[in-house]
Amino acid sequence: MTSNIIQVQGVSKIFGGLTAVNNVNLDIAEGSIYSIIGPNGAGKTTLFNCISGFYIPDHGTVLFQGLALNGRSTDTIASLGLSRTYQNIRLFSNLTAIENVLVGQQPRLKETWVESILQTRRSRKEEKSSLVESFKWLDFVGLREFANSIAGDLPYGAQRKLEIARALGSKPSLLLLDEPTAGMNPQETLEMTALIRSLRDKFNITIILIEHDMHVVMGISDYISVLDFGNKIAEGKPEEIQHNERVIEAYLGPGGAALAQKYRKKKVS
Amino acid sequence: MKAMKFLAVFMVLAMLLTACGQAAATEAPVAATEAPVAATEAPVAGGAPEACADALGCAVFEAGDVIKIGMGAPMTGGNASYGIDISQGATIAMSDAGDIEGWTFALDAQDDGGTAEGGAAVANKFAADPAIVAVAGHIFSGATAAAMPIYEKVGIPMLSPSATNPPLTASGSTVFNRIAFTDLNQGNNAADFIYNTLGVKKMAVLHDGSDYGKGLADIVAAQFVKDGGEVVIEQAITPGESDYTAVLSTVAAKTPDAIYFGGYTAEGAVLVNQMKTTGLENAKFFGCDGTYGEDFLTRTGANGEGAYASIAPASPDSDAKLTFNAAYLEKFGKEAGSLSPYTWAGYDAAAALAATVKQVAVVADGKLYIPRAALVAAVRSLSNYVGLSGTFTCQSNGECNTDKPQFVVVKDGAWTNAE
Amino acid sequence: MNDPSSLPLTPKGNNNLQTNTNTAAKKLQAFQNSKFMKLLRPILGVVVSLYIVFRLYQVLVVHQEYGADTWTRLLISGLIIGGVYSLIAIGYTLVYGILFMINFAHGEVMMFGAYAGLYSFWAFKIIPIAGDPPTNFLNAYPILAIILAFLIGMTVSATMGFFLEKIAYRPLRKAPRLVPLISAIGASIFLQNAAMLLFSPQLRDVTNPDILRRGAGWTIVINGSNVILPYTGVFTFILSILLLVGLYILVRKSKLGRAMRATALDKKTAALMGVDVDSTISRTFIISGALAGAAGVMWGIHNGLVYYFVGFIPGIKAFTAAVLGGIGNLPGAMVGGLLLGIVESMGPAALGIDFQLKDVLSFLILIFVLTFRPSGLLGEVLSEEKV
Amino acid sequence: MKTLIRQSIRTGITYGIVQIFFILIAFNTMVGIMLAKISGIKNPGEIPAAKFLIAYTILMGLWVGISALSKKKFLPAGHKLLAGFTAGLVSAILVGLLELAMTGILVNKIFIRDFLTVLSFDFIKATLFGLTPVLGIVVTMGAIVLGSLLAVGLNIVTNLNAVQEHWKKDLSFLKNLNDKFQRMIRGKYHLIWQIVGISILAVAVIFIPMKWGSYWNYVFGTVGLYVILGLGLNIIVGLSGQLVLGYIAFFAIGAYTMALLNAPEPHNLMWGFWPALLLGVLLAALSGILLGLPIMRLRGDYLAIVTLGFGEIIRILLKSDVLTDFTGGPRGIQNIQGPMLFGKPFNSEVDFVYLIIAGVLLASFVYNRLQQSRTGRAWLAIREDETVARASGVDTIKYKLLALAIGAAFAGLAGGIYASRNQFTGPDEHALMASINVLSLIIVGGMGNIPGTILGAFTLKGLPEILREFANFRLLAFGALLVFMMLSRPEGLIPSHRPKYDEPNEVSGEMKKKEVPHDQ
Repeated sequence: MTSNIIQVQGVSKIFGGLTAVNNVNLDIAEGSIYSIIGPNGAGKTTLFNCISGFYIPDHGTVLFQGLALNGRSTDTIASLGLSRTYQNIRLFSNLTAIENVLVGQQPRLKETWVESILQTRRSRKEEKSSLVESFKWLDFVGLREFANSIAGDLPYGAQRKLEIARALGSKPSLLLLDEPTAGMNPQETLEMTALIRSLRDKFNITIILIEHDMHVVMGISDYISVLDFGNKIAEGKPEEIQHNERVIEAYLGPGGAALAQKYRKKKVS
Repeated sequence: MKAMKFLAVFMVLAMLLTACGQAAATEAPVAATEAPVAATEAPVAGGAPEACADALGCAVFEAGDVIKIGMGAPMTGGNASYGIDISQGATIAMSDAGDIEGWTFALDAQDDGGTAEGGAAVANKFAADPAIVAVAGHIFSGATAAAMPIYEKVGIPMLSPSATNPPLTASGSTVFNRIAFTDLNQGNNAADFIYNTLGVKKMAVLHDGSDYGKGLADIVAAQFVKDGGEVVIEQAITPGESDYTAVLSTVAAKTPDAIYFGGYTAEGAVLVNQMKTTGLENAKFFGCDGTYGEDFLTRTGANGEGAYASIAPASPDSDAKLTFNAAYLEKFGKEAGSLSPYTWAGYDAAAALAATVKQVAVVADGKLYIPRAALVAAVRSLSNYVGLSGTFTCQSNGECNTDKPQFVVVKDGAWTNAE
Repeated sequence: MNDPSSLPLTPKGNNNLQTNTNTAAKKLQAFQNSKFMKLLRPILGVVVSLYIVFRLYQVLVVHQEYGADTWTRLLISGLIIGGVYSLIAIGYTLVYGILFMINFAHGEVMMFGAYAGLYSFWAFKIIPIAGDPPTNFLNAYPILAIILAFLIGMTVSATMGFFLEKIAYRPLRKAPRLVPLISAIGASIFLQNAAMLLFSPQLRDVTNPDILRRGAGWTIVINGSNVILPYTGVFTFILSILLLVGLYILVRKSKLGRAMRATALDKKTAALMGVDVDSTISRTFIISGALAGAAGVMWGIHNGLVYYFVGFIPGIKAFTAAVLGGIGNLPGAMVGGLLLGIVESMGPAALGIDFQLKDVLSFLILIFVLTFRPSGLLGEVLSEEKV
Repeated sequence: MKTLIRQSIRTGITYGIVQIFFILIAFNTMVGIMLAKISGIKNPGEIPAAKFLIAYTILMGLWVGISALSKKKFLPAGHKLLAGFTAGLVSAILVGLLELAMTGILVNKIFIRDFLTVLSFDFIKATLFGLTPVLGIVVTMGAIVLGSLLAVGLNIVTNLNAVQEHWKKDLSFLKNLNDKFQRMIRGKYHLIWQIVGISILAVAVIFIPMKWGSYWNYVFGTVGLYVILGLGLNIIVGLSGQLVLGYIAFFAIGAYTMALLNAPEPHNLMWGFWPALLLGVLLAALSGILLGLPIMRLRGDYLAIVTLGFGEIIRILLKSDVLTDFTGGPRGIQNIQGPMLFGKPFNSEVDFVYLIIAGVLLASFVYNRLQQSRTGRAWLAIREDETVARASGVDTIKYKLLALAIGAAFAGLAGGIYASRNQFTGPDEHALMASINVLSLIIVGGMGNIPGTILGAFTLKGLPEILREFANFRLLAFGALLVFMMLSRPEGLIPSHRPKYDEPNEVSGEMKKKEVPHDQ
């Protein structure tokens, strides 16, 4: 996998005085699982928002499949095949689960409102196929039996999965997951990890991941970038990151590296 | 599939509504329960006079029934004061009207909100009520316009005290008549009076944006210019407010000798008061029959001195009027005319209708017959009826109050003749 | 998980190809769409401002219809009416800031305040005071009478505000946002008609004490003609400013104010922090009611006309003002109110259009402002995620 | 025990105040007159006979008693008696005090009517049943207490609360009925049932309007028009979640298009009904888009106030001097022609009912199809969370404008029919209250569903007609009922449901939809 599906080139985002993201560059290979980690407030979510078009970067550009995304409205970007989930779950909570997924398919449907009224052969066909597909996605995330229950009433873990199902509805080629395992118990976390991996393995969806749970990150990601105070302080394969002084200091504070050494020794002996 | 759902509910509710319909009908004192509906539609057999032998037929009253005069008026909402006041005036007329061999009169005042929607609803309700023989109204022109065609079908004559909208009488309706003062000759005469008698050369014309006020103001302005005067500014104010200093200031900048205002006392009084604070101390205020009344005096006090108004020629304080005022105060605790300038017209409309009904009513074997067609004709041919607010003679188009207006001015806190 | 082959995804490679092709057209269209939206507003802005400038030029330079004296008069009346608007607007803003609901019946609360003021003045007029010439309480002790009138008016309205919230709104805290609005509308209709039936639909005149005679005032001479600065107007304006400042201090400094702001931010947390949310909310209603009452009494004193419908139009205007300044923002409500008042009085003259259209003008200004600052002039102060 | 007494005292005070209010607005005489009419007296006059007023007072007492005992099912009879009696007594005392004051006014001949307009001496005498003051007061208080005791009695014999609670709890019998109906037409014999249903409906629709008189036809027609309006506004508010308060402006545009193209004054164009109607619909839709464009960024109540402004602007312009020559100004436009159908005039009340029913069916059809389609889901997504909807690829601007346009088109349709039915339209037809009425009806009925809208229209436009007998207490009652409905059923008379999707089996892609309850 050599072609880069998305390139973030010198992106900066400044709120008032504070520089949330500072001149970050990312080159993400297609079909990889790419994690962005860093302490709280490191600007991870801001970076996500810049990529998915919620924010317009103050400097730099984001190229998706060679296309500059700057200034594109979020719905255009979504229809280009880039979809995302949210740190604090944002479902259409008064709609049923299946309807959520159906909405996710919007960008791929061609039915116009006139057809909706007349229910032409084409629109019926489209409606049916999208419904079939939605059910399959629900199946995939394991929410088949919840299809017709109100999204807001689902258990927490289920809501996270449903959000992913909704994101998949638009057949994305790039999926941004913002803390997908936040607040999950180990069991759920394992399921989620497996889910993410299978997304890549089975459907070749490139995944960018914000995650705090290091087991998950080290477990599944091919490549990792570390943000701290808006700057990318490191990137590399998981094991490289594990031993990177700056990263450890970013997490444990100055002198953390030494600490970590000791800790490892103890574990060995 | 889904369609069935709402169709079902739709149907069920239709049924429910009919049920309500019947409920209301029995609950209401609708004469339908007494007088056979058929009697009003087709000529009745037996003792019925041949006057009933036409398409419209007769309204038939058993012994003890009440002859009802309808009135559609805004009883709620921003204009309720007109409806309530006029209906109160008419109520007194009903008790003064006496009876026809024991059959008494009653007023059935229904709320039409002054809008076409309400007017048509009320008209349909009256049309469906055989005990309604005539309608003193409607009060507002919009409601009247929507109501006219409905009364036309069933032959219920109207006599409106206050619907002044000129086109109403132009549409060739046989049932619609009004004793409201005709804008046209009031306006023209007023303009002439201002130009010739008062010698005003520069005048500002204001109105309240209502069909009445605007209609009048436009006529006055046109005539005044024709006479050779100059209308320096014509402005509309937003009724219902009570601060017009802004518009008055702009008027003042044009330094008119007089201000003509087409509208009602509510705004007129405010204007007169605020003229004093906006550099119009020396301009004359000239109102219309809408701004005439005791209320204007109390509300303007000293500021009101020298304000003019044009009114229908009736000796301002005939004995009849005084007795009415007393009765009104006694019954409703307000000075007559303090709610609207149309109290007396309301009385006149109802009283005139009652009188006309008396003319055409026929009593045969214990029943009272009121031939509708005859009644319609009789109302249209009303002549020299002397009321509290004027003397009425209906023209062929239904205008019943076309005399030359009389001009009055406030002198020492009282309305006095200006000529 | 079920067998992937059945899943609706094309294998690697032509996946992105496909997404690209079937979205190309859409992409373009959506792109233009957003471009168009971006351009629309500036164009609108330029056009409108050009027109305004042109009209101003016409009126002020070409025709020179009105002299300084007229402008002063307009400004005066604008400021006065604006002061009253701001006072009512504050009531809306307070309630909105906490409950995110339009208290549609606020105008009616004000109307009852106006009636209270009117009736207390009348009552004082009746009370005779011996002396030579024998006078009445109203004119013997005018200051006291006025203070009493305001106290009565504010009490009445405050009580109404309190019960309004208790009966019509509190049970609907959890309901969807539109439900309290409809309940408020119902309450408004009810109160209007209640007033009509209680006090008759007659338009009443407020009899002021002689020191506040309507029409009397200080006279200033501006280029030859004398402009009158009415006592009632000055009184109204100063009093409303004082009340607004007082309220601002209350909200910023006092304990209650802190509680109110906390409740506005986040009811749950506020409750956890020991703020009694319910009582805070009803106090808010009491305060906004009291302000409306004061506004009502002033309305009576300055404009002199009170009837059951008197609250409706000022209510709408005041809400417009609140939105104009930025909902939930106290200074905003004040600025909005004054701006609205001035636009209404000076706008038509300045643009040389009919006074009948002054409401059109003020609503257009509102639309114009909101198009460029979607959250009002001074921006809204709402922290809770709007549901 | 103590709490029980305290509660009943509070109830007593509350209802005492209510009764005082009723007396001060002369509600008692009005009810007295209605009682008299019901009992067959033809002309009761201004003030009814004493017996009817006493009956009224007893009824009031009954009310106090009932509400004092509500939510107290399982009390021993003694306690019920105590509670009812205390409440009754307390309110009786309050009313008694009022009447004492009124007596004072009567005796000293004070003219109080400048302040409280109904308190004429005759009225006071009547309120005291024409007896001597003391006796009158005693009788009143006695009547109230008697009434409350009556309530207690009733409560003990028939378990009144059960009935009352049930009645208050819901009008869900409608919903049940509806569900039964669903099961019926979804069931095995659904085809037969549908044929039966449709034929019944057809018969009803064709014959009912002929049966009942022009008055109820008119009311029914008005309700129908408001159903169309309600559905239109439902698309804007209920589905796409944009709170629009100036909706009636689109109605006005429809009505005025009809009027200007189809009346002798002011232009005498006489295009005929149908083209005018069509153009009205189109213009309304267009104006919806034009209004929408600049304010797409606005949300919630900012949108509300701006649209409210838009409505007012339209109304004021229609009646302003500037446009008088074009729109007829405040006079409005008269003699608007009715429709012709196959060369025959089609404009009697009955015909219009048919026309309106057709309009309602069309509107409901369109609404229904849209609601269930991709478009409808896009709208719902926007209502739920605009940002996320956009990020999931919904072109929010397009869909919001679409909602405005279609909703406005419905209003235009209703407006056109309305104008030609009344043969008149004027600027004051389209005031703010009208918009508010439409908004109220969709929320009272239950937002976002057709039966709800229909029921809401019946409630809000039918109710005032039924309340006519209340004369000028009508709107008072209306306002009170509005509040009451919101308090008792915040989610509307018929709450919304989300459709239920089954996975279509590949062979015959017939997808079925059932209802699942859904908390709005």
